[in-house]
Parts: sequence; C-alpha cells; structure tokens
Amino acid sequence: MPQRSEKLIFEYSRPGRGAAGQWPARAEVPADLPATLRRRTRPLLPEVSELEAVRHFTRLSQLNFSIDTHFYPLGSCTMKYNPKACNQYAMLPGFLARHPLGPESRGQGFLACMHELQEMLKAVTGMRGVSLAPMAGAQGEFAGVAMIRAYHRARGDLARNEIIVPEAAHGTNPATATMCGCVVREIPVRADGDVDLDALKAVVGPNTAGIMLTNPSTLGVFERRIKEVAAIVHAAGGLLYYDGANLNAILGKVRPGDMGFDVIHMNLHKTFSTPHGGGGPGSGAVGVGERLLPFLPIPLVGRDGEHYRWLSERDLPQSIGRLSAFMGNAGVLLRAYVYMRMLGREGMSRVGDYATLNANYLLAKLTQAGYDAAYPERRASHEFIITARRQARERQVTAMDIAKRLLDYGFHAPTTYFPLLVPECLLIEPTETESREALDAFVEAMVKIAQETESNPQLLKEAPHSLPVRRLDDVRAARQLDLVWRPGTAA
Amino acid sequence: MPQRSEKLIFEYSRPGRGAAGQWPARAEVPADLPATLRRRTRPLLPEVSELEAVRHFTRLSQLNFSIDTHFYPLGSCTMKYNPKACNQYAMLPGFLARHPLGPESRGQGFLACMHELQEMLKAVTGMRGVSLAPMAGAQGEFAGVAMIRAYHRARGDLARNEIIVPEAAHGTNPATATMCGCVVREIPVRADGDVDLDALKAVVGPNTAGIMLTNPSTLGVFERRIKEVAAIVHAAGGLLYYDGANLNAILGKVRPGDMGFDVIHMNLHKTFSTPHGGGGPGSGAVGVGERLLPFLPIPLVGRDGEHYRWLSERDLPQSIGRLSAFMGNAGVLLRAYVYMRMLGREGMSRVGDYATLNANYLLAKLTQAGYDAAYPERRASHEFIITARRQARERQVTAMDIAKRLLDYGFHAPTTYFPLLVPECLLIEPTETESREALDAFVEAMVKIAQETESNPQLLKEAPHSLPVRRLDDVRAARQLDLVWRPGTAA
Amino acid sequence: MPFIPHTDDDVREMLAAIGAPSIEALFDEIPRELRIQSLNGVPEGLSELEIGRLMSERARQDGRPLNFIGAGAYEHHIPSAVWAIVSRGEIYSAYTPYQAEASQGTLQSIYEYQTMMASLTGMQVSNATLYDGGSALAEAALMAVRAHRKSASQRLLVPANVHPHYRKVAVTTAGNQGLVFDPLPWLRDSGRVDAAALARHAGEDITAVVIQQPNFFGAIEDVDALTDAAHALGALVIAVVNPTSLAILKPPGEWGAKGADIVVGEGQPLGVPLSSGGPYFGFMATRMEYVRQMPGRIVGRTVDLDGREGFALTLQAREQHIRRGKATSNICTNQGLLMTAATIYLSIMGPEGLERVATQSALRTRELVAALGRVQGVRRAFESPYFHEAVLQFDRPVAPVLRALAERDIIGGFDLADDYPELGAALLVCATETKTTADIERYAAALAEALRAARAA
Amino acid sequence: MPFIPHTDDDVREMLAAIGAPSIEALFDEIPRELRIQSLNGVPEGLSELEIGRLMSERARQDGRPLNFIGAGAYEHHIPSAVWAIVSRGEIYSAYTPYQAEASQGTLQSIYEYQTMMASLTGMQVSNATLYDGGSALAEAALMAVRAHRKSASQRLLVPANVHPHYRKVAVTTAGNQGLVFDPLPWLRDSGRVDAAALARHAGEDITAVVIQQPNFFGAIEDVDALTDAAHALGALVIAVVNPTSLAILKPPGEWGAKGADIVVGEGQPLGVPLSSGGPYFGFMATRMEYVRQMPGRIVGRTVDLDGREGFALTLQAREQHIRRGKATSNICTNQGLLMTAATIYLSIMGPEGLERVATQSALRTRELVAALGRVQGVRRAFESPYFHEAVLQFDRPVAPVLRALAERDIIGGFDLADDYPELGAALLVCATETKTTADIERYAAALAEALRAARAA
Ligand SMILES: Cc1ncc(COP(=O)(O)O)c(C=O)c1O
Ligand SMILES: Cc1ncc(COP(=O)(O)O)c(C=O)c1O
Repeated sequence: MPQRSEKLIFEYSRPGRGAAGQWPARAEVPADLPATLRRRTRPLLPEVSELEAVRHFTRLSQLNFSIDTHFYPLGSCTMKYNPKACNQYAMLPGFLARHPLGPESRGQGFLACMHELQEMLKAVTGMRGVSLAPMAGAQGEFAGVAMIRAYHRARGDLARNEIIVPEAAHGTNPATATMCGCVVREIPVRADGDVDLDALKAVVGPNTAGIMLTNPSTLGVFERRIKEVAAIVHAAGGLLYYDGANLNAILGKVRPGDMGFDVIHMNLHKTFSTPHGGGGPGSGAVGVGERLLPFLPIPLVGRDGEHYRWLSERDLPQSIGRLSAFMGNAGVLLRAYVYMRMLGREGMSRVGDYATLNANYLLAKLTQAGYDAAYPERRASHEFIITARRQARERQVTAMDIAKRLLDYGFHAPTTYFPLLVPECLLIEPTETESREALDAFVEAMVKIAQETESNPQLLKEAPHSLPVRRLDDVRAARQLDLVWRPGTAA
Repeated sequence: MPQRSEKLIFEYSRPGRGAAGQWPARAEVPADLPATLRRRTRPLLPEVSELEAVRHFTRLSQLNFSIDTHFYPLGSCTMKYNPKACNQYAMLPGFLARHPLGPESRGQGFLACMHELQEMLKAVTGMRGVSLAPMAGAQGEFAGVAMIRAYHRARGDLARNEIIVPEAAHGTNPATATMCGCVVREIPVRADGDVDLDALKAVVGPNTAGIMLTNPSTLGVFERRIKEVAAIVHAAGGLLYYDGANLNAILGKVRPGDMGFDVIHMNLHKTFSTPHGGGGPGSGAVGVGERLLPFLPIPLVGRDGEHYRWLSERDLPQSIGRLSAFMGNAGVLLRAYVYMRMLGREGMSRVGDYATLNANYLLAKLTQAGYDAAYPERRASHEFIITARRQARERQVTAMDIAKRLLDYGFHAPTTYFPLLVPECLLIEPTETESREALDAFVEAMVKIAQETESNPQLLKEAPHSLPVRRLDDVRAARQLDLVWRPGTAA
Repeated sequence: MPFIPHTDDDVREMLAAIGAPSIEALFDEIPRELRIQSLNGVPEGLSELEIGRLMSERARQDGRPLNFIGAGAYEHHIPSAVWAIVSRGEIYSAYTPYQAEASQGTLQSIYEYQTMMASLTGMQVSNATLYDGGSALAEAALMAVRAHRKSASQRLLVPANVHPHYRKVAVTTAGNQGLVFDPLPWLRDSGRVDAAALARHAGEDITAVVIQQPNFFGAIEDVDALTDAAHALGALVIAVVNPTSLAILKPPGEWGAKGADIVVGEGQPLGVPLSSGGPYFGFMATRMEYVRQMPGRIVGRTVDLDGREGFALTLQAREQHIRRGKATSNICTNQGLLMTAATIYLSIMGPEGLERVATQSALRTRELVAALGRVQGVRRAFESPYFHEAVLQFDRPVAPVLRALAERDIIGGFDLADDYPELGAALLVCATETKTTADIERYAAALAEALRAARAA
Repeated sequence: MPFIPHTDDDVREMLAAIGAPSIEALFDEIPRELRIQSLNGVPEGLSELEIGRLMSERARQDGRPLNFIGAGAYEHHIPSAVWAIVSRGEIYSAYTPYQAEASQGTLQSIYEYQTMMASLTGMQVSNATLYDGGSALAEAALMAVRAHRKSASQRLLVPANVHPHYRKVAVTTAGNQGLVFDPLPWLRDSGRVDAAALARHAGEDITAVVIQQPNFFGAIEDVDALTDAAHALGALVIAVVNPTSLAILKPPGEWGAKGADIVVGEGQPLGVPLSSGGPYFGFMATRMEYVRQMPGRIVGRTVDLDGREGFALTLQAREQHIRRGKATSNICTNQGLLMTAATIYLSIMGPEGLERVATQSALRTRELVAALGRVQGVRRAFESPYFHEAVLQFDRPVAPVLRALAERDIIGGFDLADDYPELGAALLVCATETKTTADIERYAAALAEALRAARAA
C-alpha cells in the first residue's frame, strides 16, 4: 500500500553514492578546455543508487490521480483513455533512435506516418492544408493568429491588428493574440450561451484581423449561429480562427472547415488521445483553408510520387516560419497517428457520438440530483457546466469545496472557475471512454456531496481528508516563495 | 492516491462490452469442426473495455508491496533491486519473437548469451558443467537429486535411495527428495547452527544417496565444518547437493565446487536478480562436478567453433532428460545474463561483501535494540534470525504480530516461522542493494515495535491497521473454500 | 558501485557498529583454504550502455523471420496493455504473497485468474500456475496417483500424439517415483488416438489416461468417446488442452458423460511472448473433490478482522513449506508474472475476443494448408478435423527445405522426422491470427521454389 | 467498439435518462446543413495487431544507422529505468497538477526538477519547462523585454553562431510583437563571437544579448568577457546552454562579474530519446528578481491545513488562465513528461555521472575529429576549444558525401551549406559517450572511401 508522502530525492543523497552502472568510465576533462571556463563546484544533483531513484519516483507516481487509475472529468482537457499501443509503437527502437536532421532516405517510414497524419487531419477538419509543427494548443493558436496577420500583411492590409474573443474563451486565446502583437477585443456571450451577434457586429471593422472561437464553446454548448458569425466577420474582412480544443465533441459530425473557419488548431493530446504526461507534451497541429495555405508554419511533409520529403522555406517562402528547432513533438504525432489509424473512419465518428452521449447523460443525472446546469435549456456538447452559485450563497460551499471533496471519493475534480463568466463553475467532461457505471459512480458521489453540503458544509470546506495532503496553502506558496530546495530546509 | 480496495474484474463486465480494438475480425468457426466437440456456452471471462482492464490492474498493482516501492527483507528470498536494464534488454522485439523451435541459424544471438551464461555460472560456482533448464529452485533441486540417483544407478548402486537433510532445510529439499522417490532422513542442527556431525555419521551408510545442504544455511550462518561433512558423506558413497538459494552470501568469496559439492542449483531470481514477479518466474540452473556431467538435464547449449547449437539426448545419452517443453525460462535467463555482464567479476564479489555487511549491521543494530539473535555467537551471513520467543512468552506477541506491524510502518515483513526449528523465528535478509539509511529506518520501526510490545501488545496482535485489509481470516479461507468467483457472490 | 549504495563513510560506520575491522573479517568463519580471491572466468563488468549495445546486436542477429511453427508455442497478438502493466514495479518486483495484507493486488489477480481458468476449462478449481505445460502434465500424473485411491498400479496411458516433449518431461519427473507411462497408438489415416487400442486395456489397473486436445498434430480428438472409454476402464482422465482452442472447443469439464478429472496445459498462448521458450506457465484445473491433491499455490477469498473481503493463500497444508516431504509437490516459486499477463490478456480479449482469435487462427491455418497443399510435392497427412495446426507430407526430406526457407526469412514449421520417423518427411505447420494472406502466399511461393530447387539438385 | 465501453443496453437507458430518442438527436442544435455523414479520406480502422505490424515495418524501414549528427539533438545513453518509470500510467496519463492534493507526485517531481536545473545553470529559479530549446529562446527574448524596464528598444543582439533554427523560432515568435533581433558576427578563424563587434554597440539601447555556449559550431565562447561586455552595454544576458556541458563548463550564473540573467536551452540530452525531433523540452532559469516575468508553470513548496509539507503550482497570476491577455506567455500545456524523464535521468546520473557523460562526449569527439582529420581532404575549420561538436572543412561538397555514407548506414553529420554558405563545404560532427573507437574507425574508413570515390568520379 503506497505511502502518504515521500522524501525529496535530495534527502536520499549521500556524497559518493550513485548509480555507477549507468555511467561511462571516468576520465580527465580535456586539457584544451580553458580552466577559467570550467565549472568549479558540482551541481546539486542527488547522489543516489538506481534502486533509490526507482523507488522514489515509483512512490511519487503513486501519489497522482491519473486516467489509468481514476475517472478524470477535467473539462476542456478531454482526459480519455490513452491506448497503450500508441506508446508502444511510437517507442519502437527504430523511431526512438532517428535523428531529426537525419537524411530523408533514412526517414521514409517516419515521414510516411507524418504525411498520412496530415491527410487524415485535413479530412476530419475539412481544411486544405495541415502543419504538424506546433507543440501544443497554445502554439497552434499562435501559428493561427500569426498566419492571419501574415495574410493581411501580404495583402497590404496593415491596420488589421484586432482579435475578437468571446468572454468565455480559454485564457490562451487572448494571451495568444497579445503574443502576436494584436489587441484583444472581448465580446459578451448571451444567457443562452451563444455569442452576442449585436456585440460582434458592433466590434468588427477595418481593424479586425479575426475572431477566435471554439465551437462547441467552452460553455459546453454548440454555437448555433456560427454561419452568421462567419458571415459577419468575413464581411468585415476578418478571418475565423477555430480553437480545436473541443473537437472531440463534433468529430465525424461537423467540420470546422464547413462552418466557415479559415484556420484551426487541434489538440492532439485531447481529441487524438496522446498522453497528457502530467502537463504535456501536447501537440497543436494547425489546419488552414485555401487563403492561408502559403503561410503554414514549417516544416511540412510533402510527397513526390513514392518519396516523402520535408518542405521548408524554399517551398513555402511566405511561411510564418519555424516554431520549433526541429519538427514539433514528433513522438506525440506518432502516437496520434497510431490512434487515428486504430479508430479509422467509423471509430472517429463514434468519438463524437459517445462523448456527447456521456456528457448529456451525466448532465441529466446531475440535474436530476439537484445540481444546477449553467445552460439548462441547451444540449450539452462533450462537456457541460454545473454552477454551485446556490450552494455558495446558501451554504458557503464553493465549486472548489465540491471539487476537493470529490477527490476524497476517488474522482479527479472537474475544471473549476473556468469559464470565468459562470460563477462557481464546474466544467465537466467525461469523454467517450468512460463507462456508464463510472458516470453513475460519479453521480453517486455528487449526491453524497449534495447531502454533505446540507448536513456538514465544514467537511467540504476542509476537504480533501484522505489524500496525501490536506488542502494546501496557496497563498503561502505565492507569498513565501520556496521554489528550489536547499540543504537543510523544510517547508 | 490509490484506493484501498478494488472490485473484481468480473464486476466491471457487461454483456457486449469489450476491448474490440484488440480483436481480430469476427468469422464463422470452420464448419469442419464437429459440432459435438464445440463449446456450447461461453467461458466466464470479463467483458470490459481496455480502459477498465488497464485501470483495474493498475489499481490492483498499487495494493502490493514490492522491491520497487518498499524495503523487502524477506529472508531466504534475496529481494534485491531488479535492474530495469535486464527487463528492457530481455524484451527487445527480436528476443521476444524468437520461437523456441526455430532453427539454430536464426538463434545464434540468443544461444551465444546462453552459452556465456553457462560459462559464467560455472566460474562463479566452481562446477564443471551447467544446465539452464530448471525453471525454479525446486526444479533445480529435482534435477540435482535425479542426477544423484542416475549416477548411483549407472554404477549399479541401486540401494542408495536416502537423502539426508538437516532439520533447518527449506521445505523444497525434503519435498524434492520425495518427488525423486527417495526417503528423507532428517538430521539435527547443533545449538551453534552447525550440522551435528555425529548425527550425520550415524545416518550415512550404504543407502545414502546424498545430502542436501545450503551453506550458509537457512539459519543465516556458515557451516564451518563443511569439509568434514563432505568427507563423511563422500566416504559413505553419497554425493553432496548444494541448495544455491543462499549463494548471494558467498558470491566471489567461496565456491560450492571448492567446498566439495557435487551438484548445485542456483536461484537466478535471487542471486542474479531476475524478478520475483509476484511468485515467479524463477530459474534454477544446475551445476555439476565431473561425476555428474553425463547426467545433466537437456537442453544445453554447446559450441562448435563460432557456431552455437543445442545439445540433446543424442549428445548426452545418460541425461536425466527434459524438465520443460522447451528451454526453461529463457527470458529469465536473458535477464540473469544481462545482470551478470553488468556486474562483471568485480561487481559479483561485491555482492557477497555488501550483502554480508548489511546483514551483520542490521543484526548488530537489532540486538543493540534489544532483540534476540537466534545465533548470537555467530557471524551473520547475508541473512540472520531474530527470535521473538521472549516476546511471545512475556507479552503474547508473536513473530507474526511483529511481522504484521512492520507492514504498518511501510516495511515488508521478514520471513516468519522458517526455519521451523527456531521458535518465533524472523529470518531477515536485507540484500546488498539497500542503503544504510533504509536499514536504519527499519531498525527505527523495530524499536517502536519493541516499545509497543510493552505498552500496547493488542495493537500488534491486531496489526496491520493501515493496509488495504486488516488481518485476514486464514482459517475461514481454508474451511469455507471460495476459490473462484461466481456471479452474485461476495466473501 | 553498480547497484550498491554504500559510501566509504557508510562502510566505516557500519563496521564500527558491528565491531568488525573490515568487510573481509565478516567472512572469518569460512575456512581460509576455501576462500577465493577473484572470479576468474567472469568478464569485466559492462555499463548499461555497453550491455544495451551488445544485446541489441544479439537480438538483431536473430532477426524477425516470418514464423509458421507452433508445436506447443504460439505466436498470437499481445495487446500492448498487457506488458505495460505486467512490467510495473509493484507486480514485477513483488514475490509470493506470503504477507497477504501487503499483497492484495497479486492475490486478487490470482483469484481472478483461477476463476477464468476454471471456467475456460469447465472445471471447478484452478491453481495459481505451474512451470509450463510439460511439467504440468508431469504434476497431473503424480496428482492422479494421489487422487485415484483405488488404483495401485501408478500406470498411465499416454497417446503417442501427445506433445513428445511433454511426454519426456513426464517421464523425467515422475519416473523416479515409479510411475509408468505406457503409450497408446494413433491411427495413420487420422493422426488421432486409436480408441480400439484404449478399449483393449479393459480389466487392467490404469490410474489415468492422458488425452491431448487438439493433439500434437493439431487434430481434434473425439474426446467424448475417449473420456468415456477411459472412465469405463476405471481410470482418471487427464486432459491436455490449448487454452485458446477452448474458446471454441468443448471444455474438458464437459468431455463425455463425466468430464475430465484433471486439466493441464501450456498457458503461453494467453498473452505470453514466444521468447525462445519461456518463461511460460503451466495451468491446472480439477474437480473440487481433488483440490487437496492439487500441487501449487491456491488463493481463497476470505474476510479480515473488520469483515472486509480480502484474499489469501490457502490450503497451504498441501505445500512443501508446511508439509515438507509429504507435500503434493516440491514447487515453490511458480510463474506468477505470466499468470498476471494471462489474466490481463483474458480480460482484454474476453469471450468474444478469444473466440475470434481461435476462429481466425483456425481459418488462417486452413488457408495455409490450402496454399501449401497446392505446391507440388506437398499434401495433407491426415484427414481429421483440426484446430490451428496440421501435418503436411512432403515428397522429400524436410530439413533441407526448412534451411532454404530460413534463408528467405521464413520459419516453415516443425520437422517431425526426429519424433515421428514413421511419418516419413512430414512437417507440422501453424498459422494464427497474426498471419495475413500475403504472409501465407509468401510462404507458399518460397516453398514452391525451395522444392523446385531441391528437385533440380 | 474500440475504446468505447457502451453496450446497446447502456445506450438505450442513457438516452432514456436524457430524454432523447437517439444519439443523433443530441446533435440537433447543429444546423442541419453543416452535418456530415462520414469522414471520407480517413481509412478504415485497424486492429492493434494490424497497426503494430505497420509501425514495425515503418520503423524497420528507417533502420538504425550509426549517427554522428548533433546540431541541437544529442544521442546519449538513457538508463532503462527512466522510461520504465515515465511510462507508468500515473505519470503518463495525468495532466497539469491543477488539483494539487491529487497530484503531489507530479508536483514534487517538478520541485525537484526546478532545484536541479537551478543548480545546474547556477541560477536561483527554474520553471517547469517550455516547449523546446528554440521556443525557450523566443520566450526568453520576450521575458527580457518585460524584465528590462529601462530598455525601450526591444532590440536584441543574437550572434550568427547561435543555433540557426533557434534564431528562426525567435523571429517567428517574437517578431509579431516588434522585437528586433540583430545579428552579431563571428570570427572566421575561431567560429566564436566577435567581441569587438559587440563593443561597437556601446551607447545603443540594447535590451539583451544572446550568448550560446557551446555555440552552434561546438566552440567554447569566452562567456565571461561577453557577459561583462553585454552588461556594460546595459543589456541583459540570455544564455543558451547545453545542459550536459554544464557538468564541466561554468554555469551561466557565474559568467562574468554578474552572471547571465536568463538561461535557456534544450533539455533533450537529459534522458530524452532523439525521436525525430520531439517531444523534447525547453528549460529556463533566471534570477529571483525576474521570477514574476518568467513564463510557464512554477511549483512552490507550502504546507497544508495540518501544517504538513506539500507542493502546489504557484505564481499563477503570471499565466494565461488567470491573466489572459496580460499573461507572461500563452503557454499552457508544457512538456511535463519529459521534465519527469530529465529529473529521473539527473537523479540516476548525479553530478559524477553527468560529468563523465560530458567528459567522455568531449573525448570521443576529439577522437572523431582526429580520425576524420586524418582523412585526405578533411580538416578542422576552427582553432577554438570545443565541447562535443566540431566543424570540419571538406575539399568538395558535403551533400554527396553524406549520401554515400548514408548508404553505408552512417549518418555523417550536419551539412552547414544551407545555413552557413560562407563556410563553403563544411560539416558539423558530434560524438557522445555512445560512440566507440570501432564506430569512429568505421566512420573514418567509410569517409575516406567516399571521398576517394568522389575524387575519382
Ligand atoms: C479551450 C482550450 N483552448 C486552448 C487550450 C490550449 O491548449 P494547450 O494546453 O495544448 O496549449 C486549451 C487547453 O488547455 C483549451 O482547453
Ligand atoms: C533455501 C531455499 N531453497 C530452495 C528454495 C526453492 O527455490 P524456488 O522457490 O525457486 O523453487 C528456496 C526459495 O524459496 C529457498 O529459500
């Protein structure tokens, strides 16, 4: 049975200890390296045996919740099962050993996978071209907005530096716009969850570079008047950016390209089930329509007959350029490729079906159990929002308290306090890989929590109770910064 | 944080569910298979998704103590660190795919490893020939005693059917003798832990096939008069069998062949650190001196110049024969090979050094802490015995209670109640891969337990308290046999 | 030092605590003349980098040929999840669950495994593995002698179409206790057991009869008739079965009127890689009435002090660590890790997946037999129905043909010349769900060419 | 259905609970004309068996040539333990530790990582990774602009011997915000930054100067002088470093009188496989005074309600999910899994192991340079001290030679023709501790032959 806590790796360290079987032979530093440019004191790295390292990190891992161990309905993150096959086949020794700058002649197997992946992503999004370069969603967004800017610039339309985002947008959207040197214009969302078209009409104009939307939105509903949104923005000379974080909801049902989007990023670590890895890596492949094709970030994989090759600045002189030193998160791309090939055409359509079924079922059950849906009149997409406004008002039990208490019941918490416009927001995304019983068990826990909210709110406010630590002091963490360990310090 | 318990896999099952991505296409059973010989009702296998299976077994795994997560001083079992390299390199796709009956021309890489392993094992044991066929220690013992019998038979010495074992012997020793159709003669051990030579002299005779010994013995001490033992048995016409379970203690220090043993098995899953796997697989390679060479179990790997080949009955017409359908636990042998090559000559000698150092240190610390050594006048080998006779008499706290309480402190328990001749016996084997701090932490827990023995014996008698289950009802398990699950049953 | 954490300070302080001047001194009870100073004959140590290179080269040397041998070890698809989980430290580096409370993961897995194997074989109880299929047969023979109190002969009938290696293991293992294994012949046209020969033993004291289904030639025996005939002799029936085949073939528990008494087999097809022959695992299942005669670990479900469900090793009084010389077997370490692999494999395949694997393997083998049968000089040896292996009769010696195929990276099958010289030039072939039509065509083309070349030479 | 657990019953009952007639009906808010019926262009699904075969063939197609390229991605030995642990589900399938109490494993790993990286670079704080080395440089540039309040120019000096791809990524990323990257020349004899050129910028408003150590040519810069010179200009110093080299080279925190201000680099050499270029990870460390300008996740140690130590994400007010358009960066998902790999790698290597890796890589490269330098038509391009890469000057174009080597299964190095045409025929080569003398001799022999053939043609 796992321990509740684990020492720091540095506390296992003893001078002279080490996993010597992993080290090459000892030798003198070459004399030609100038003494003044050498290191004088050794870095603070642990000196531990291989067993100590293995035991330490194995124990640490056991302190995590994860998809492999827990239901993980973290809204907007699509925590679906990551097939083991994807990891196994992306880690075949041949793939692992391939140098990114190795000759194309010794990379045809890898490049074939990448080319087919590009083609499949085009097919599922309805876009005309795809670049696999971006290394996460946010970098995909960056590439997208940068392409929009490049497009306007190429047309001499230099004033267009405004990016419109609905207030429900993910934080990366406005942050990306800023990184691209744009001005962010927020527009409100109506009570029914759809964008306020009047506000949109009021904000578009000759400065409009484009709009960033995700559809279904982060409110967990499908933007019904998307065609009108597109018409308004396009009429104003702007382009439409699709934040593909929510692609899981509509896979095989509707394509961003058909909705009128000019550019899209896809979170392969969401829709295409590459691992989240405790914070990454992800992959934010971008797809574009006709107009943005010349601007795609490099490298891309092209095909001449039977031969695959890298496309570079020479092939795309108007490209926005490079986003990474090499080829993005190649190993993540291989995992997505394996996943997509396993699902195939049918399997991909089922993703949208069952992700949506699970979300709507869970929404129905939770509302039956007395929770308040943020958008009770709407269908859920692959996710939906519960608001704990009432509980906060009546019992001082916040969304955070509910989230923490769920941990005690063995469930990872939903996303809390995002989107910001919904008070006491719990954004819940079950994904298609969870069984009905898993959803029912979650509902059962939520029912118990509802009872506890009435009978013992303090229990919730002090939750979690059964985890390795109780609720942590975030304020202290930010005030008394302790970001690196120094010998002889404890928190 | 892991759950305390996990449902049965069958409880996740739903008709029609399944990990379909793993299945080949559906098809009709060939019509030529006679209907009367076909299966009529489906077997009770779970119908679960891949995620459910992964989550279930991942959670189950977290309920185990293991070397990778806990100090595991299980005496006689040599629970040392199993290097990850051994697993990784034994599981290279090429090795995994090789069929055991594939042609030698497509197995030279594998056979080379096996031949070198045979040679290394000869070198470390001082024997003349080695067979890798036995699949665990007990089967190695079987091979050894069968060879002893075959030897006597080949000489027409048909009366020799008695196997002598000291009372401290591991249970597999007498059980093996019985399996070989021999009669077991137990001899006592003296108070100092050495074999009673007078008793030995009294028991040897014309019926003596041989003696089975381990040295250091399971009492954790080195049999000092081993040369005399050998002389007595040899003089009586018997042969000496070495139970190599304790080879870790003397690796690089003294060799069974030099002590006078005629045959030995080695537990590669102990001394050579192949995984214990929750109960196996092991490997019980056998080594023999000159006299038993013709009788080695097949197959062996021979070498003709640069070519390696299997040796079969044709090469060893007097072989005791086959012990397995193919080549024993080949993948285990590869792991042992990797381990031995990594350690090399120096590394192997260090094994004996540090295993012995750790055991003697732990013994010293525990006796200083007030525990009673079973053989206080002796050096510990790689393991040693603490007896809780006093605690049982004075406080009704048994070895079992101490063992269970150790689990609460995050340590796997030592071996209990073996060897049987020491009352309230705790056989403790730290192994060389544990650090001094790990030993000290164990001592600290034992000190606390000593205090609890005085202050709160009931706490110990009801231990463990913090594990997934409390003390289990073994009597009920044996009386109300519940060995397979049936729908709708709970314990 | 590789895998040893001790610093010089540690050593000094530890020796001080012991009161010994040096590590060397800790060995002072070993007679000086026995001590060695160095392990000549063992090479210098390698770093992991170095051994990694060496092993990669060795593995590469053996290549990855296209394989059509079965003969007791079968190449099936293994879901990645199986070994991803089995390799977890908590499973890989634990041992026999002696401390039940600290081993519920292993114990519950075994209980689940027992349930699956009992159901697959149609029996009431299963143990927690034996070494492999061959040694499981040997243990079954010994168990039959213990279980069959009325029989005194210790004599078993074993058809010659039972896996030849299994028969050898049984003799090696049980021969020393005086068990006698008498052969039963098989029929030249069908490759199946000669039922008439079995009947001729009427009136003799036969402890048990062994029946392998499918038999070593891949042929389907009439197990109902054989079981009833054996029972009519007063013998117990030991079934040797391929676990994959049980998805579509009648389970031994339903053979004949009363069912087989002891069921054993090789578990390798259930998620265990070929890996040059091991580690695999033997399985064994039986009737509840014989459970106390069964060798090996058994797990039972029970409750803890609080009444909470839990699992523990049980019926340990059968085992060597308790009963020593009187135990049911000397087995101690078994094949736990492979048991876990099989349990995960069976969970992922489920009844539907396993059935498909069995069906597709049967179909692929039919495709193979048809394709090879079209090659000049090759024909099927037996007429009987078969599962996923079949014997082909060649018009010239098999060995040189296999060598020619190996050069084309094809492992063509198992040459029966050594074990069944009476069959002449005969080859046992197998295809599983892992083989495609293209693979089979590649084999057929290569075989045609090899035989053409042989004829020309 | 692959990866979907729903039975027909489940679907029926779930729809009933929702009150919807069909799954299709759940999409009724989507305008009908937008709906598609099928994903043409996506092939049929494959079973794991089929995809496994396909991937194995693809991997085999690319072979495992002997590799002598570095150029930002380095082939080092990776202990088996690293990926055995990183692949554990609890690490692999968790996400950003938003729920700290349920993510202490990840959080503590990050804290340990931050400690190691801060110490390795000689800085006070580290973040929890950025995407890769290139994007880390881009983020450093943006951060420098934020941190250097006194500078208004947004102008950075970047030597042309900084990794060319990194320079491109910086321009792509930071160009839109108006940052200007002006080149600094390098000296033709040494391959090192022209310090005099730097000094000529005196009096200008320079936000930051970038210094790569070792530079793209593998050469060791006089970082003390450059750092002091940059600081004298009033600029911040952004160091781009190879983390392995820091085991033996002076950490940026000690460069010059005051040390570098922001340190970035590619973390790949620390336990991450080459894997065609990713996933790798970028690292970033800085002074405590700039911590609030740093992009990316940061973990702090704190206490829980009971006063027990624990770890949590901190300083989140810098991040996009709180500050949206005003965040330090748009980064959200980072490279956590690789961070874990690096933390385990650094724990296993420790200071001694990392030093040996660095030293042996340096020695092997010297051996390589010597061996190749003996080949006719090849000489070293620069005279400066170097770490584990060096530029070789050829007497004829490099590309055809590399093609000839690739046919012999040798990846000979990185052709500098595209990025540094001024160097003529020049090749950047690298050897690490993974290369043996035999490997190097094999390369030298193959190169000699290829050049002979080229001369003959
Ligand atoms: C709606 C939305 N957009 C964008 C992103 C950013 O993606 P990434 O984290 O891969 O950078 C996320 C992910 O968290 C998201 O949920
Ligand atoms: C002293 C001794 N002998 C023999 C054995 C039997 O070895 P195995 O379990 O590999 O059959 C053991 C192992 O438990 C042992 O400790």
